[in-house]
Amino acid sequence: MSDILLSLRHLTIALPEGADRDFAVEDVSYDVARGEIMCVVGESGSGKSMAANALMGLLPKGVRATAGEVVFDGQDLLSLTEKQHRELRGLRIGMIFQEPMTALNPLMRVGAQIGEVFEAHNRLTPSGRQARALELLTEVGIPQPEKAIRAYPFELSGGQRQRVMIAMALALKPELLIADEPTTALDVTTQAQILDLIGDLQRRHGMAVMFITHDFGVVAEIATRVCVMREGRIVELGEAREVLENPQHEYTRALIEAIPSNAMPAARQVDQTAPLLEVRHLQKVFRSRGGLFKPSREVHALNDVSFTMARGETVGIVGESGSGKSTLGRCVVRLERPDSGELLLDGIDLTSLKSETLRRERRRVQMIFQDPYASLNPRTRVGMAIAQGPIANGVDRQQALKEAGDLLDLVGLGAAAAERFPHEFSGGQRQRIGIARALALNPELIVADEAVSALDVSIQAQILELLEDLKQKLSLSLLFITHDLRVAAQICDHIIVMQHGRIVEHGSAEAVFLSPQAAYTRELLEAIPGRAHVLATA
Amino acid sequence: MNFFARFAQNRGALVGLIILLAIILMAILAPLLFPESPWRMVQRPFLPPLETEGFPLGTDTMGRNVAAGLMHGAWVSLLIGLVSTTVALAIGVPLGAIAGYYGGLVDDALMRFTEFFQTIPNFALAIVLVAIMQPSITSIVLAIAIVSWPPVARLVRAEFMSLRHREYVEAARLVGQTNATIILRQILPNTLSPIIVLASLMVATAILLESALSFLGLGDPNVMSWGYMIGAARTVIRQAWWLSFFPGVAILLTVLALNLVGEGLDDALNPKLARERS
Amino acid sequence: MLYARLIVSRLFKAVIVLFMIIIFNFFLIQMAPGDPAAILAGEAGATDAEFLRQLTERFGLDQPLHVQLWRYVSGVAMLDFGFSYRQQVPVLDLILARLPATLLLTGTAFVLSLVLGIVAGSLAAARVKKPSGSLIMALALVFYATPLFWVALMAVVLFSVYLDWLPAYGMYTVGAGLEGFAFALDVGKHLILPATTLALFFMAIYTRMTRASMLEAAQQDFVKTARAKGLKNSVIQRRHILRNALLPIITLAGLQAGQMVGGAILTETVFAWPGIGRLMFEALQQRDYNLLLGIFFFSAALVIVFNIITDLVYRLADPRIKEAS
Amino acid sequence: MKTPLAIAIAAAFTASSAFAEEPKAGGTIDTIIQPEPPGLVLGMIQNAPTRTVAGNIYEGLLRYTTDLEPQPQLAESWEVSDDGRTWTFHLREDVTWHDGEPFTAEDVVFSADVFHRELNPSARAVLQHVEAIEATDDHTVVFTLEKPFGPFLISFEAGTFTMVPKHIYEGTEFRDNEANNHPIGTGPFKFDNWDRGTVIQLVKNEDYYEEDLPYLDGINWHIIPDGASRAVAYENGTVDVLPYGTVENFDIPRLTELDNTCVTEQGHEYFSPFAMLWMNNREGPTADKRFRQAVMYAMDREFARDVLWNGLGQVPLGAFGSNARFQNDDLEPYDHDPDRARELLDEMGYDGEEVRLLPLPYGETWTRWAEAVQQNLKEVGINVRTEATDVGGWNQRLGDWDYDLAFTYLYQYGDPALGISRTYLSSNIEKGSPWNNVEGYENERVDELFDQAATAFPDEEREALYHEVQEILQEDVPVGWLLELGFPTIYRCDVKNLVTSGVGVNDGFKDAWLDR
Repeated sequence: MSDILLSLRHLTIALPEGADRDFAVEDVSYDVARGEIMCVVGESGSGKSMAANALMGLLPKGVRATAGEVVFDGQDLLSLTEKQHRELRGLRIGMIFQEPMTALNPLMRVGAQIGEVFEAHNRLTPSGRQARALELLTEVGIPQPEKAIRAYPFELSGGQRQRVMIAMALALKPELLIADEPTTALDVTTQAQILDLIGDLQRRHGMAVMFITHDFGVVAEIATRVCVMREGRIVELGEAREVLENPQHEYTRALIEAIPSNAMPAARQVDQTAPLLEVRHLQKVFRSRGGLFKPSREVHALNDVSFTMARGETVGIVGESGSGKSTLGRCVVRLERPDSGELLLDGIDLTSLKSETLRRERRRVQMIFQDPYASLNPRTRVGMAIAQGPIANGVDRQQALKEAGDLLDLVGLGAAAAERFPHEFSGGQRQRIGIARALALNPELIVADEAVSALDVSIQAQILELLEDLKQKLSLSLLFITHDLRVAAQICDHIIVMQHGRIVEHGSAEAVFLSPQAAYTRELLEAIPGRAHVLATA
Repeated sequence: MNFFARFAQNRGALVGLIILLAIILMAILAPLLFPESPWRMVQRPFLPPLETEGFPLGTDTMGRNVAAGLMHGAWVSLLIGLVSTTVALAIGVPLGAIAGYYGGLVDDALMRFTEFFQTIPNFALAIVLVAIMQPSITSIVLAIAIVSWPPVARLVRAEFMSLRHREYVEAARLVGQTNATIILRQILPNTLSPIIVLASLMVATAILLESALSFLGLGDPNVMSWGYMIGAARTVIRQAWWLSFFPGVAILLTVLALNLVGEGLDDALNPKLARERS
Repeated sequence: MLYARLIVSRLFKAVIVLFMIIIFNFFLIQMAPGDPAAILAGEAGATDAEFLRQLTERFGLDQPLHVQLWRYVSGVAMLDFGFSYRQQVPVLDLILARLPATLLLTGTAFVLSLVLGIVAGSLAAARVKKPSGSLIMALALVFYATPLFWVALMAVVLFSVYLDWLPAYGMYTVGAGLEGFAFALDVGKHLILPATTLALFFMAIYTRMTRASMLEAAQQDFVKTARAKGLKNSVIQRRHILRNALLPIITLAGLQAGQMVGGAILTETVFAWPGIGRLMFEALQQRDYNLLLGIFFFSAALVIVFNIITDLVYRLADPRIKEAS
Repeated sequence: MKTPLAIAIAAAFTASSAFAEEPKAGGTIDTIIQPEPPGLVLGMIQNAPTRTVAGNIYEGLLRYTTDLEPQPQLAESWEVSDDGRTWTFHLREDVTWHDGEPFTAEDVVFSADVFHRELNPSARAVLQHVEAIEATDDHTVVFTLEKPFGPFLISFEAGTFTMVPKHIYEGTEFRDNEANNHPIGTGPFKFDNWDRGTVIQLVKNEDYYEEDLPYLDGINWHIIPDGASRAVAYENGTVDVLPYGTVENFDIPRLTELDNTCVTEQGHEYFSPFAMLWMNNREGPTADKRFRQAVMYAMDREFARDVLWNGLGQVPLGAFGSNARFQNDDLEPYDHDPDRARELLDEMGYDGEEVRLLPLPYGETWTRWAEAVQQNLKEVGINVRTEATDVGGWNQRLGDWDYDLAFTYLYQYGDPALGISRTYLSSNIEKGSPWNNVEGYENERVDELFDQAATAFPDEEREALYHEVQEILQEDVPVGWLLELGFPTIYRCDVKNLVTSGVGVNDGFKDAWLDR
């Protein structure tokens, strides 16, 4: 640990007035040595990215470091002028961000954007810059780099864009690479590739990496050392292996435990003879509407999808983005209309229902949505949001509001919550409200579309617990859509794996998870970060 | 932070609000301070401002009190601005809402209709409409409304299009709410803030439009509006600068105030942007 | 190829819109009280039934409406816009004679307002929270809030009458017999006041829009990326923020360019600029139906052309659009 | 208010009466035409701007002094038979058209008997009294009337009775004739160029038959749609002459105070524009004579003249203007007397019924005037609502008699039989025109008197008849008599000899010259 590249000493960063707390980061000290990967772990709001932004000089307006120092190779970065700071950025410290979709300028070609790094530091001739850009693109493993260099960002996939970002960050061989949640927005298989790439590059260039993440799986995958943060303070700091295996702090333990493990819930006895939902040969093609002189384009979202689920059963639909899993869920609740095939709920074909009948039958299938911030009308009181369904279905207003209170009790928020507005609740609480709303109509089937994906792991665990609990109490039938096999394994009786609109594997949770048949399922499983560690500790 | 605190953070908006309130006060006090008709010829024509007691802003070409005209005009200008904006909203909001909510062919048809109105230059259409209906308060208000609704429709449509796939809207559909309820209860309330901001700017534009129409001689001859005052004074702008100056300033201030208030509303209703801007 | 297909499809739509506009305006104008024959007769200060009958018959106004409409529409299909009742000259000749003046005026004002507006807007965005930035915005707001015709009047009084720097009206010095460069210079001098007046209002719009758009673009993630590269602030402003901020401005400018023809009515009237805006107002007052319809047709066509140009420019500016719609 | 103008006018008179100087040839005059005329072929089009421009291209048989005395023009001399029915005109022999063809008696017969009978309503009003027109030789024309017609000799002004070339128009569809775009006359100036929306240019007719005339090389008629810009054009020296109606009245005092600026009210005697208030005699409160009288008492016409018209013009006594022949001076005037107006309204039991007032859509002064009248009427308790219209709407509403009160002004054309009787004759009640007996006044005795007076011979007999008719009209008030308008022409004092006839600049540039 003699070769310290970066050293944070008692760093305190103040938030602007009116924020929910005074300091983003308070009295934080840690070192990053050359050649190591330091993982800074925390949930949203922990202040884990703030130190990185401070050392890059990229703090948002109104946020500033008020105490402590950030020493990089002997220099206190906080005391640098903007010009000095600028000369450091890109040259000695590179950075990649979470959202590859928005982190690249949509109007510039990839090559030009990489070239800019050299331009900013007056390196190379314009043609030399392009040649280097091509080399870099090759190094980060972009297919057809000659084409990619002339491409615009929108022409690349998310993983490819993240590779471009990495190429850009590495262009001048910086000593420190800051990676701010670089894989969070990616599919699990892509995530695995990017993690591999970063690890690989780090080893080859021998640079230090400060890797910011919320996912202990990722930590297990790549970290040399780890720093766990909570509400702006460090709760635990140490060698990665040590922390993972023997977490000292309660919070760290909670985080590690919150990662769904391989422990399978006991398979329940389900009466398979009376199927609640029967899906037969479902087809759905999305067409971009062509004009008079415009060709239309087609995407096969659902391709001959058939399965059945029994009453009281929980079925998981797992797949990466573009697999058609969400379309399937939306077809089941009839937010989309399938092109052909049948959806029999208790023998009634949902696909054939017309508007007015459909409106009346809707209560039988309800949905829990992904984004707790978008799924509640910001201008409707929580109680009303829950009662709206029953009211629309003819229940007396007073009665409906009273029942809404009961439901809020049931999901653990208390009846008093009914009078408040959604913005007064946290993400996890809102998801509880969403669940209460779905329950208000006593549906026969609930579709949960990525219901926990947007939540921090600890919250995720609580919501999964709630769902489990409700399943028992109310003997719910649940269609659980997720991209995360681990989550599915935890809560589902059966799992359906989808790829490109088709079902590639269908079986009991245990079977799919422990002895996958399809190659794609295996690929998915292997891509889960920290799997090796989980398996080891299991 | 509450709404007003956020609004008041934008100092310009506060100034705008104060000016606007002053103008509204002028409009309210006009009949009390100047109970006589502003059309009454009460003094020698062309009295310059501040020279004769009781005529702080002088008299016009026919010896009418400019101060009285200005105060009575405040009422008319504000009224024209408000009513025409209301009418424009009454046309634009439902059209935009229906187009944005239903999409598809309905949207296509309504948007073609909207585009059609946007293809005829605004001001030209307003002139033709007033000329056809012959100038009166009603025709002017209608003409202004008819040329100013398309942006409303477009805005509301865009908002509806982005909101109709929001999860809470889909949730409302799932629980069986009717389309009408969803449009009115779920989506519309969430589009109000941009509509309010736009409306405040439309009032300003309407006042400008009315003055331009009056300038071309297409004002209502029975009401004293600022536009009329400038239009009537333009021929004597060389002899009596104050005749077009004061109403010109009044329009400027009102439009300015409305814009400032609009910005303030925008800030207050979209707190995220406000922090960047102020 | 893609552009060709786009243009063809847009032109096809344009024809339909223009057709609708003809019909709409045809009936709209019919609703106006009075007819061209009565007005012409009225101007003569004396009339009798015979005179009115002659004119009405000559103008074809004695025919039923649907016959008149059919005649007009089939004429337009052959690019025959009929005769101006009042001026006794083919409408097309009148419009084509006036169109260049309007295009020169609005074109100059458009370019002027766009360039100055974007420059002022970017300056204001870069100097947000500084006095200079606030000053630009305050000026823009004042220009925006001032009635166009009022500025025009004041400008004439100041620059033509008191200072005598610039001609107050008209498009060229009548009777000077200038040619070539001298003539262009003369027209240029005449253009300054009306173009500036017309540009001020639109400039204010672009300034405000540019600033808002740039502040919004500055929030985007890629700006952070650019800063992380170590790029200079000025380069970021220009290459990353401004370029992205221009996209909504292109759309707005496309809409405004068409509307400027309408806005030019006031400017053309005050400055005696021989453009079609003024011609339109006169035609309306004279109930010169054919001429008015012709002008509406052309100004709508202009709007459509501008919209198509906007679309093409947008496509050039934003590579993403090529793929989608 | 009135003084500076009065001095200026006085100065103008002395200037024009003292032109002992030798005229200089050369120079082009810049002036203004407002609005842009629809065309330049007089006879086909008779509106004011056409008359003003084309009056310098075309000519009539006669010309009239500012006292409306007939002068030779294309006709060298003329005589009338003792019974007043046969008029013989002897034409000049050295006249050619602008295209070089000679002007002959055939042209006169064609113009009068064919061209004007077909196209020209104001000429038709005279021609209805004409039985036959014959060319007795190349340079002699004889008009035979059915009965003597008092105003016959005053009808030959160029604007009303233009001579048009037979060789160009005969046998063609007149209105479609190509030559309409390039008018051919006999006048001192030839058409050169019309840049629509900008300028109409005339050039000197080098072959003009009157020796040394014209002095000017040409005339540029600028077209500037905005009144304020027109004033600026004069101020910054671009134009030298502002014909009447080209600048707003409010600008006149300021402009006349400029250096080297003269103004004259002369040159409109032939037209003598007379502002009137139509009052609908058919229905509503205005159908009551007492109401109409009350309106006359309620209006402050002196105020309107002094404030709105800068003291120019004259408040008329009654139906006959001061320039009109046969005016009766003994009538009782309607002075501004609001109390008398209220009394009359009480007497008739006016109940506050709304009265609609249509202003004349011809510019700011008229709008202001309507506002003043509205205020005058409100002050005596008449409930007036102004309804703004544009020219088209105004024409239509008057033509349909859809109004209660409406502003207008009419030309007097030098003789009551031409310009005055048309407003009061019941035979002249016809929908569709805003220029006939729009008020709907019907009085048999008035009809009779006007008819007799038109054809009575000699003038003494006409005078008696006209005096009687004025007394009846004064009592009945079929229309409101507002003001005999003074239309000033403003010009640089170094433009000499500008107004020499009763139609002013309409044919005035013939004699004008520049002292530069």
